[in-house]
Amino acid sequence: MADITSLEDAISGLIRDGDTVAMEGFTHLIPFAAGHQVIRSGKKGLTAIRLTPDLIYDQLIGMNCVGKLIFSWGGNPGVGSLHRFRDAVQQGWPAPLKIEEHSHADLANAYVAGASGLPFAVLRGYAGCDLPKVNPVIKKITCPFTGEELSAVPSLRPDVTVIHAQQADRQGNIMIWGITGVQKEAVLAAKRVIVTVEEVIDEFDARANAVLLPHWVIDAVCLEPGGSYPSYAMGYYERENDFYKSWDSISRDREVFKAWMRRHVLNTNNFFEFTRSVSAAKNKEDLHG
Amino acid sequence: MADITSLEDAISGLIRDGDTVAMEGFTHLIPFAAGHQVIRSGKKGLTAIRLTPDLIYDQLIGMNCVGKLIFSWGGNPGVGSLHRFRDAVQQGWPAPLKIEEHSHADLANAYVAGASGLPFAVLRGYAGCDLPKVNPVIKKITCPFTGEELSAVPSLRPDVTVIHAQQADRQGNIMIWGITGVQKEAVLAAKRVIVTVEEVIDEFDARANAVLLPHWVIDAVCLEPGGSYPSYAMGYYERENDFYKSWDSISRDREVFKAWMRRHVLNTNNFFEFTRSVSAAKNKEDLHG
Amino acid sequence: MAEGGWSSDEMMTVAAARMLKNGAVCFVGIGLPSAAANLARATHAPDVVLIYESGTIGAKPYVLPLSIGDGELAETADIVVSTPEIFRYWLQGGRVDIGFLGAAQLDRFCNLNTTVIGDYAGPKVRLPGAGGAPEIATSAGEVLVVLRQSQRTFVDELSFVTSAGHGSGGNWRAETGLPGMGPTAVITDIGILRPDAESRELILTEIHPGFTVADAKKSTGWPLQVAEFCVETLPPSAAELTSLRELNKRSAHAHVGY
Amino acid sequence: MAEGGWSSDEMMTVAAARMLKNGAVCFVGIGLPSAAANLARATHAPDVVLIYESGTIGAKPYVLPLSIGDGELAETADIVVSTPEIFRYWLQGGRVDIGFLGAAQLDRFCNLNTTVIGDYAGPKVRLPGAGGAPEIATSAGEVLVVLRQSQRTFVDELSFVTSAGHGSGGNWRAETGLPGMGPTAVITDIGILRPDAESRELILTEIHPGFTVADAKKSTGWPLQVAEFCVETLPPSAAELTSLRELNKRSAHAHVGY
Repeated sequence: MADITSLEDAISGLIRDGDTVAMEGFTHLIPFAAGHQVIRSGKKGLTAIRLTPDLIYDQLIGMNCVGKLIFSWGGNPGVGSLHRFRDAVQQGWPAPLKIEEHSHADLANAYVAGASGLPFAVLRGYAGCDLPKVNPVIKKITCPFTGEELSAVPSLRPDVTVIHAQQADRQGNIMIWGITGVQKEAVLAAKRVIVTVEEVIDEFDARANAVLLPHWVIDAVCLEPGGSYPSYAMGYYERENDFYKSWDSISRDREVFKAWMRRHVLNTNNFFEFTRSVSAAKNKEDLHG
Repeated sequence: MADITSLEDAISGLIRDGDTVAMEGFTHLIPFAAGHQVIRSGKKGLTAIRLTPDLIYDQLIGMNCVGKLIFSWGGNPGVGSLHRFRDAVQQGWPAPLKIEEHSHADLANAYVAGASGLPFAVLRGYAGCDLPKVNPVIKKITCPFTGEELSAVPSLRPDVTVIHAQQADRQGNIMIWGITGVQKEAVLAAKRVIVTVEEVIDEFDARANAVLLPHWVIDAVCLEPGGSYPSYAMGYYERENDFYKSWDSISRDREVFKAWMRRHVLNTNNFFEFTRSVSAAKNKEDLHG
Repeated sequence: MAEGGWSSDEMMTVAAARMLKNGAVCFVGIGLPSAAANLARATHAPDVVLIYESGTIGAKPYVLPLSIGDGELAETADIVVSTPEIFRYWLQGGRVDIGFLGAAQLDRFCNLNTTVIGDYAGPKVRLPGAGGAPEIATSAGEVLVVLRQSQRTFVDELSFVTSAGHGSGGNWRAETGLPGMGPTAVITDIGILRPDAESRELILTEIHPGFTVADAKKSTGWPLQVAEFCVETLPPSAAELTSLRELNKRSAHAHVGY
Repeated sequence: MAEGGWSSDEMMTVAAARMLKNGAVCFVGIGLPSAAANLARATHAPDVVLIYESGTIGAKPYVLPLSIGDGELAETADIVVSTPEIFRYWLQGGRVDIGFLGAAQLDRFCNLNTTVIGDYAGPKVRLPGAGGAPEIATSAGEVLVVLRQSQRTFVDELSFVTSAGHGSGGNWRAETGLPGMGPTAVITDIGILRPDAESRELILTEIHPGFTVADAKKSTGWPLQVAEFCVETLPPSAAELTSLRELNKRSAHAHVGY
């Protein structure tokens, strides 16, 4: 049953060090506010799952919150590499990062299996691909009817799934629309669920392609307007492409990264202060630029 | 690519004797018009798939169109038994009917597997249930990760799926809303697809819970207003509960059934004439009753 | 106790309704279970979440649905999902607290038959079949069964097991690895039966006013055991009866011809 | 031929766009494939159906998306489905005619690497990884690959096979039971390569104006074979160039800062 609560309380109450945590959102509705709160609260040793670990996971990795990453594509979309992710994999900084690497189709199926209460998923995948050589959890399974050999992958059952949604109602039911990615499955596969939302409203005006999730599959709903910045929330604000580009230079150098995180994330109390801090810095640079 | 065509042409062109045909619709949007056209065109030896074979399948079975039935619940919803189905199973009239019996969860998963291009589906089902003793296609499969024993069932890949939808646009894209059952999966699992629709419109006003299917997964779209009568089409007309009740007495006796089918289905040219014929008979009985 | 008495069917539905806790997520079969669940929603359990296998989650019908897919279920639901999703994400996914089933027959371990009477290949009576029941019986947190009690329905041996209750009894469910607890109560027109904690055999634990233990035994196809403290069911309250009768009246009015 | 010439990247994109038949259902990777597919849609193939792995089917973006999940893809799509559905029902379900991929590296059998350069456990360069590519390579009816040709990208041996092309060559795909035909063409800034009908080794079959076969060989990390009739690519038409430049201009304008 969903409590409508503060993000601080939700993260400290529902995520424990060492938990397996999925923070999903496919380009759209990436839960940045929640990710920052994980960093602020100093969570350690998380196994972090995400199809597309991008900036928020780069930050979590660089701030040493993550011990293991389960993923299928790690990059800065439209820009290039994730330097903190690369540094962790290539140089073990700030600490060695275990990786368990899949394809999108595999992880999407693994969430479906998790949501379906099944221990594994079956897909026609990985033929001729080297990933099964380096990821022992990818196995083979034989169709009992045709004899075809397919891939079997273990289901994903995160301890906690965190997503950002456009709206909640006052009971804590939530609604997302636009590109909805794997969020429904990631929520239904999880033991505990935190949802940050743009807005709490009296009643939904359910629209085409809306995904609705009832309050009784959610543990905490936290009002965080703008909480997926710099990604976007359809109907609320657009993606700040500049931020993604600027991240390339912020994240390239360890010290620049640490200073930036200290200034904007650790030295702010919440996501509203973070966005104010980033925006103030940008204006200052603009003035001096 | 969808042709917008007559139901007569669609049925005669796309369904062949002996085909495996799924006519789906979960209480809502049952494709009665298409079922009648199958009867009128004298199709024989069909393997008919449907989670809930109800009146339309009772008619198809009683008119000897069906050689084998794959199903999970055969009844007259809210009324009782299907007498033609029972007569075929218990007495072999008009011909012995092979049955392959499943549960809803199994068939729903089997359509999902078919739509997903997989040869089988996995579910946690049938524990302690006698169906696997009488249905050899239900097998066991062992999870390669946990060792749990689960059920494996072959995917459904109908030669033809037939559904009734509320709307098509002029390109032959279709939209259904309300209870959508297994229709999306049944369409995507099929080799050929026929969709009858209430209305052809210029542009969809896509609504919450709408299932949209693009014209390039559909072979024929046929305008058949009222084509799911006596079931219902949300936004168009309600279920005629009286018809379901009256079917109990019409179908109970072989000769009454045959006379009714001859009068209202075989002796009419299309579904519009059928509904006029049924309605005229009802008014006459009312007058004399 | 209500003035003017009540029917045994009314007692059965009221007793079944009482079993549902407010807020429980309940996967509802059509007919008696649906009537009981909607009575619960109209009385002590306004926040019970009703799921029908047509994919309607949180349905709040004003009248009892005639079929599992009535339009009103969709119109009043919080969410409508596909049939595959309801069975995969919601039932098998472990989101259902209570499965509420009817049956044509049951045995002492509360295994249910809705498939055939007689031989499967040459049946005496061909029943509708499994529908959603086998997997509701597997995966719901617990199962409630509601049906009228008689020698014809409470049988010594089932022709066919459609949906497993406690299998062969004892720890069968745990040994078979089933996630749900299985049947925890059977509510009939005569009384309420519950599985024994060890043997899992159904024991008469409540008897409805107006019936005797002898009535229950006479209506059971095996030697029915009776709990040491078999209590009399609290009769329907005036409020319960009023709600039930209003619900039935509304439904009869809506489904003219039925 | 257009006035004032064109860049080799423009030639590559135009040549790639020409490969798409009108009405084809095309699963599009971001970057070069997306540019080519949208150019096709703006020129000879207005009815090409573009699918992005974010779940957008029939996306008709006015500007090139920066990411696979740009809002405009959802706003202009015929349907938006979940990520599981796009991979399960549409790609694995056999609904995709053409998979349009980029890569960091390929080998002579058109196997693709987007995972690591160097050793997997201690990589020289860690690349983004597989994303949707392995299953696009498996299940799409055929695969087109577009990337710039050099000794760094066309390598004799891949550090890592992320997505299978023709595996070890010959009948590898058929023997492995893969449903799709695999790569049918590689479009580069220098020319076009196609797999040999028997060996499935990539053969240079077209060379873009301004380049020589020697340029292609010099930019290939294995001894590149050349088709008996290696033709010169038709240069970009004025209409193609205009469309491409307008598309790029619109996109640059929309994505200020990029």
